[in-house]
Amino acid sequence: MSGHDSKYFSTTKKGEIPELKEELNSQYKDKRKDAVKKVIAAMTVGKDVSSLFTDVVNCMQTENLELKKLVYLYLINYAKSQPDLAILAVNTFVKDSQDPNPLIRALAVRTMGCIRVDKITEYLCDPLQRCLKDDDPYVRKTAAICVAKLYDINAELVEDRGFLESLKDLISDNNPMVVANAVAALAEIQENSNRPIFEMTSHTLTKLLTALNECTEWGQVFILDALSRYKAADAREAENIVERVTPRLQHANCAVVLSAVKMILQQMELITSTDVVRNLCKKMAPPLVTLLSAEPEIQYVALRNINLIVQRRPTILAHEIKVFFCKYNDPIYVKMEKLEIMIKLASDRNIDQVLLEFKEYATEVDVDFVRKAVRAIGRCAIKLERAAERCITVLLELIKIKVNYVVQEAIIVIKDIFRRYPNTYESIIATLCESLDTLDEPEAKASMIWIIGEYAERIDNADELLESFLESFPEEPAHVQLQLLTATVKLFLKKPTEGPQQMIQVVLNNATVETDNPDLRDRAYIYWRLLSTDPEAAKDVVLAEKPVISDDSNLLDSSLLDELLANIATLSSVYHKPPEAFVTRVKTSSPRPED
Amino acid sequence: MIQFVLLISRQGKVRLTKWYSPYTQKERTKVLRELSGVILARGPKLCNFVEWREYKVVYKRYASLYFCMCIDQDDNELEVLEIIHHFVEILDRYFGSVCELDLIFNFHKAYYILDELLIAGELQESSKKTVARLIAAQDSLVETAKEQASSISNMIAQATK
Amino acid sequence: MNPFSSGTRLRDMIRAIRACKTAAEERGVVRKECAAIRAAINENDNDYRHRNLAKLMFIHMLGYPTHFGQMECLKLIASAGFPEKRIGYLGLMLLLDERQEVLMLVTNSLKQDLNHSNQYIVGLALCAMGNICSAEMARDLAPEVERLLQFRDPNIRKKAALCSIRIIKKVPELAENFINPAAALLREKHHGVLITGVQLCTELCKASEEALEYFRMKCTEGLVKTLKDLVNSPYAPEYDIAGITDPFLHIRLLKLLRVLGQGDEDASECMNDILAQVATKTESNKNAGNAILYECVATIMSIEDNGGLRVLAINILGRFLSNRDNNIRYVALNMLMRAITVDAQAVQRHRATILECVKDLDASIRKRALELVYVLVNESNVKPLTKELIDYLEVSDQDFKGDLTAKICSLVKKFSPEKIWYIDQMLKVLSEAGNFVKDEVWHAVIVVITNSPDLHGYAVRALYRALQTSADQETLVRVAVWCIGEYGDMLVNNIGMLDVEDPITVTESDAVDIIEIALKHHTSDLTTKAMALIALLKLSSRFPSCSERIKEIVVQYKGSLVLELQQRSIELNSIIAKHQNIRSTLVERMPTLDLLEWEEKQSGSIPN
Amino acid sequence: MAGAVSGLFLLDIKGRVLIWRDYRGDVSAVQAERFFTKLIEKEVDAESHDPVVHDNGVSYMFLQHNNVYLMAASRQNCNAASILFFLHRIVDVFKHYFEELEEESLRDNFVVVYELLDEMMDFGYPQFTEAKILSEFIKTDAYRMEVNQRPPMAVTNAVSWRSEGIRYKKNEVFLDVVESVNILVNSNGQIIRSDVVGALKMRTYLSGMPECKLGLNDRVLLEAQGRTTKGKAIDLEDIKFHQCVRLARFENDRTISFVPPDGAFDLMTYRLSTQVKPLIWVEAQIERHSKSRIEILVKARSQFKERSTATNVEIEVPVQTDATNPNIRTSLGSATYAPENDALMWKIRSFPGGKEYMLRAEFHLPSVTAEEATPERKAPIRVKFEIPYFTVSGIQVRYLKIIEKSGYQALPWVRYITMAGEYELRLI
Repeated sequence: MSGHDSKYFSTTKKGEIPELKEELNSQYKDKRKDAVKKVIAAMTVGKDVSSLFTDVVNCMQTENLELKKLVYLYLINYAKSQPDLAILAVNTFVKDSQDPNPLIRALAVRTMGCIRVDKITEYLCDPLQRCLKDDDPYVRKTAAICVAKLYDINAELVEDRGFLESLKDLISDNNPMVVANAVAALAEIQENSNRPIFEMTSHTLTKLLTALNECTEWGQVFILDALSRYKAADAREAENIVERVTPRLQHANCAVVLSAVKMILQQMELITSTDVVRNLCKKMAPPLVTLLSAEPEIQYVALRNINLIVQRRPTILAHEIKVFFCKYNDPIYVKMEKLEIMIKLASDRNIDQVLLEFKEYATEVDVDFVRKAVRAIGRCAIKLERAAERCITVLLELIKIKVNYVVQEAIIVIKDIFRRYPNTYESIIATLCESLDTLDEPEAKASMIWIIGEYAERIDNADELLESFLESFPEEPAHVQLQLLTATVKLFLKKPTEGPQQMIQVVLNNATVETDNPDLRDRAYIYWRLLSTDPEAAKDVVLAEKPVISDDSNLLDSSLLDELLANIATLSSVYHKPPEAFVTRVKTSSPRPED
Repeated sequence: MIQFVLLISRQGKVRLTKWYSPYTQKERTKVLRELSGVILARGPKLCNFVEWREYKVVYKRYASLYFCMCIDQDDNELEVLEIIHHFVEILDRYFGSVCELDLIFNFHKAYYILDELLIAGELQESSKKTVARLIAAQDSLVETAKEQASSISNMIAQATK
Repeated sequence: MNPFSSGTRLRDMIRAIRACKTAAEERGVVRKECAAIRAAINENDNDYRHRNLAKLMFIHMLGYPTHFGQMECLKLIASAGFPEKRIGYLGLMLLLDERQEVLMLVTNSLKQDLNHSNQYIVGLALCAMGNICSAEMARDLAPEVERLLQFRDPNIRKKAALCSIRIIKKVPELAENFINPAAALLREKHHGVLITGVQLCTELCKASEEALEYFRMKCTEGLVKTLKDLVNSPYAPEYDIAGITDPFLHIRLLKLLRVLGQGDEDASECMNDILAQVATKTESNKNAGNAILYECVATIMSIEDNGGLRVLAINILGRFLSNRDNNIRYVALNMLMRAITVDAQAVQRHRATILECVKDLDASIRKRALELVYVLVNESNVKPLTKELIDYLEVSDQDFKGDLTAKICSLVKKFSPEKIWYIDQMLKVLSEAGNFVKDEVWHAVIVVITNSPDLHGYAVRALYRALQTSADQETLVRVAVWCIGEYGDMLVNNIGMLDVEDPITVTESDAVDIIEIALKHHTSDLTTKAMALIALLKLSSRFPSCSERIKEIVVQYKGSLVLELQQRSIELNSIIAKHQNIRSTLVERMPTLDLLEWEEKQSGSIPN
Repeated sequence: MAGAVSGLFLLDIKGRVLIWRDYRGDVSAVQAERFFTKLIEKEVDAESHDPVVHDNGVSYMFLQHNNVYLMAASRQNCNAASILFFLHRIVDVFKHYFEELEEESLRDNFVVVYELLDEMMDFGYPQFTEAKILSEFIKTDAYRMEVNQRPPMAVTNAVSWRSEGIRYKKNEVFLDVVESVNILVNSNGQIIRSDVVGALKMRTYLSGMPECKLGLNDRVLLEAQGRTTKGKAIDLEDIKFHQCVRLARFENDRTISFVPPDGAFDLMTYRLSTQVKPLIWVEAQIERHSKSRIEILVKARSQFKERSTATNVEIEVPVQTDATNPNIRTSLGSATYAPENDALMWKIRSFPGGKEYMLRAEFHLPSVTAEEATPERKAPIRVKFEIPYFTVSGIQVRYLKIIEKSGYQALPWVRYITMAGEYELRLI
């Protein structure tokens, strides 16, 4: 069928490349420039125009800045695939790096650093050396970053040629932009090196704090991020640093604010005066709250960070829970994070209002959000003993609406509430049992089964209820099977009558010779052996008293929290994972993944 | 049996859907999203068949448009390619060098043509000429009715002047 | 005048929608338009009803709700004119389907239109019925459709034939009413009627044994002749595709012949010649020809045995398989799958080519080829084929790994010549793609290991080693955790060493370490953690010196929020702390699940 | 802690790459595109995705603007807040250049886009995002001839937002004090959140390098200066300044001093979380007369002093998505059905203080219901309004001094206005 169908709906052109080739070699400047534009346009839409390499490079020697930029762009894209031809461009680069116009000097050194071809890198050293000492700060700030580029391609070369020293010198540059870029470059190089290169001394600290006041917002972020590695000698130095950084909380750029918060939190660990600490907490609250008026994407990052901050310093936002109430038009990802923080900030004082909110959310449209709201109610119950009863009341009200996923979610949390407050709320079991046959999610089923087993002695028809689950034993997912097994053993131990005795036979049979799940079989055989060797011991083992569960399920462990707090504003703080969990160093000079 | 016919543009816009088996609106959206994801991502040299759920989808790209037909496991994939082409040729003749815009603004015409080609998900007619003739006859019935209507309204207008 | 009647033309609405830059903007335009249409509907606006419905169809196609316009279709269908009916029926087919109750209201109109004097209106009604009728409507209107199978105009007859197909599918017991009129259609000359008639007969054969017998007896010869005439017909411009007259009809005839020939020697015999002719004479340089050949091969493979024809068919498939066109290769793989039951040897000859297809760039071809390789494996070739597949596992893309591992596991289990080989292969798979392995697979690995008493030591040591390098593969971790718990004593004492092994030094505390890591590692899921707890219990008995340390670990989970972990922790703690006397009894080696018996149970041969 | 972006992608609404800039060569466009297309295909609504996602070693940070996605990909632990904010800044820069940022304007201007991406970011580090300064040396085609061939001083200056040599015949400054009232009322009628966000919006048309100093009735400042503060001074919480304001100076002595950018900018924002009485209160009653007939009664009451008047009041009352032919009557203003928002829009041009007005609406629902009727989404009532010559906080600009070495006199014009921000009242 091929061949004759291209005529339908078709608009393709043929012979584009030869045409372009011709135009690139035109004697007219304008035509050449247009041609290069067309080449870049083709490159942009993903066409392979690498075969025009020589022709494009030939257009490089030009006074026209725009044309030059386009050719450079082309080079960055294709030099890797045509390393031998790329050498042709070196002369022009070197020449451009000495152009009287700083814009062109900077452009040359910036572009050369982006061309990851070893042969070209060698030629880069001399121009780079010159540019690091250029009169124009625009060139110097570009050269500073270029050292990091070079280090990424060939670290040895950078060390051998003394670029690190030149870069360190730039920390004392009189231009704040240059300082900021030098800091960024050094921080990156340090990250990739095993030996100390960029050590933060009190001397550099002073210089950077000075530059902080004058450089651009992005530069301030580089400097603050680098400074947050600084370990103050004592409380006094820490206080001094904090004093210099606090004004940044007033910056309109939220990244500056978050980096300043990070820095202050770091130093606060050293500060001993409770007054100072209290005062700092008071100062940080308003800017953190204001972050919630930013664009939703920023709010998201802020919320993930606030989640960490309130785990370490709950007082900061203790009185601000209302700002985390969800607005109608908040994107779902913002709502989810707000909910998380509301749970963390819920207290005996505000719980009534918070519960009202959760209840509102539990009738929204988005299923995941609703589920999370229901769980949030349960988690508040676990967290706040005095509010537990009110939380349960709300959960029961929600169960009555009989929305399937709400019921299941409620049962899951109620199981935890039972484990948190034993012998307190079991009277509601009867209500829960009414929803028994609507359960279709494994976690909810497992929870309900556990409840029946655990309270078998209080539920008159516990054996009937469990039996209703037994029929489908072989088809259930493993963790429902495991709960059924344990619950049946409990029932048998508590009511060793005929019914449960038959049931335990069925279950043990199902869980030993009718399954190949090794874990289920282990559990079943151990119970079996236990029951047949020493029934009294069995009671002691299976029905052993449970310690009350704690509510710290969503608190991170302290060393991880330390690490995450040191990473505020970064991806690590967004993922709540240490950097090494998601950063896999890919040496950038290694070949690119195949396109 | 053809379960459904889809026409999707390169941009993922739906240009025609015909369902010969019942799918809820929600399922339809899901099917469209799933399939356009799979099909638009396939390279040009790969085969024209995609295995999907318990069915197969035969698709063919004409410039910016993908014609897709979902068929049973044991249907003849190569024949369905011919059916797609058959449909395209009829469209081409009807519109005179058909383009995507024709199908957008005259989507109902495309459906009329499809209804002369397939019923119940089975092939109805193997002659392009016959399909063209039947469509032309029905188009002219519509034209005649329109003319009559306008002459009547003219008459009324005249009479009530 | 209705204030919302925007009165825009269809064309303008489409333009406005196309001009939208974002989904939100489009939603706005559509909602406004819908509100205007609802207003017009409410006012019973006759003049613009057809236009509004056309708009709704477009809106519906974009995925927005249009339920409020359903009644409008019915009103248009009920009007007298052809233009109204035409758009009404189109709307009906697009906006509704068989599940809507509203559809029942159209039955009467349909009945009238099926009896209309204007054949085009009859055609519209048939088309709508054929596409969306429900079982109830099918029952109500079947007699009308049956009658229309003999309508004077062939274009109505063909529509009625396809409509009958839908009726039979919805209400199979109506099939016998259609047998006679359907048989009559097979004698028609009009291609449209013939092609739809053939399809109706094919469908009837599926629905009713009686129909199958009837057509087999009465029509086989006639159909063979029809096909013969078609194959030998002179050039017919109206039906010509790539030099072949009406390939569609070819294919439908071949399909019906297949149904008739299957399981009946006489009928098969009757069609031998024409099949041979189609198989040898059909041009294979264009898709249309290949489509016919493909169908013809399918028919040859299905009808009663005729050695000569089969050779022809297998040869065609061989040619297909070596074709450069991916479509042709795909259908070849597809057909070889069916051929394997007929002539496994012939398919085996293409093994190398098929194996290459498993690594093809094209996911569709890969999937087909993998299915085929799976059925090609037997005791004699399992080793090289498995090696090929496992090697490929390393480089295959993520989406494919799930299918691939499942198939490898199943093959290895089915055909492994010796258990040690099985264990080695599975370890490779688990280490390479453990995260893609399904539950039954890793369960099976443990079942096999427990069933090989002389390999317990070997397996546990191999797993211990594998864990050092591939600790991120969840199912590998589980299998290792279980084996180390069960056979920990053999791990630390190098018990049951095979000649092929190098001894390793593992202390009791090393063994506990590795379980503790599995228990605490953040990537471990609940199942792995729960299994690690049981493994610790076993080890506390096997390594009494570590008992105290193990108790320390276990006790940490007593307050766990995770139900299963808490329950286990409490039980284990109580056993270790208070019931040491029975501990060793509780965790002595677990009874083996009898491999053969279990497999038979799985395949369902022993009812339980 | 160091971390930079590997590549910046501009993608169309379906997630396909329009233009991208590779900064580090360690993320491929094909891989990024494939991942992203999959991501946005999963959900109908792109807004439901977390704006930061990780896949296979690469983190993707993105936002949507019109029919364009801006996405940054990184393999390192980069500063997510900074990068996302930077993406928003890119939007601002493109808007400054092309009026609107959308697929078409990117395609039409791809050369300039490349140039800008090269200047705004280097090796994945944000560099410079002042649109006004950028446009002095990177121009669109129409202005190519006037290109300034050197980098403006401002690019590396401490004052990076203003170029030297600006001249105006008439030197003027306009200062608008705008306060937005945010309020959230729950379905019990309780006010559960309320705050005021204020902004000082400036437009400067000043020659040379003017030094400005702004004086407010800030209690902290006045008290520090030992002045009496009876009733007039106010407490501002969380003040945020434009980068031109010297923060250290403010920290020291509460002086707001700055060299302003040329043209419009937000000098400062502040927030007040003191509970305010809702300026306009709205209540709604809904009566379902039958399955298909519904009546709504809405009351709106102004709770500010009679001498003030709210203007351009807009009350949005949600209704069902398939409402038909709403029949609406109001005691003041006009109301229309706005199907695009599934709401009734009640507009009152001038709403005096201390008054109450009503709206009554009746509408029908179709007899055939939608196949998979989604649960009724409970949208709140939303209100918009402006009250000129009035601020909730009582903030006052005491002086705005402008000093330039040429010594010209510049006139400051100050206006005050209060408006509704996020003003939501949940329906009962």
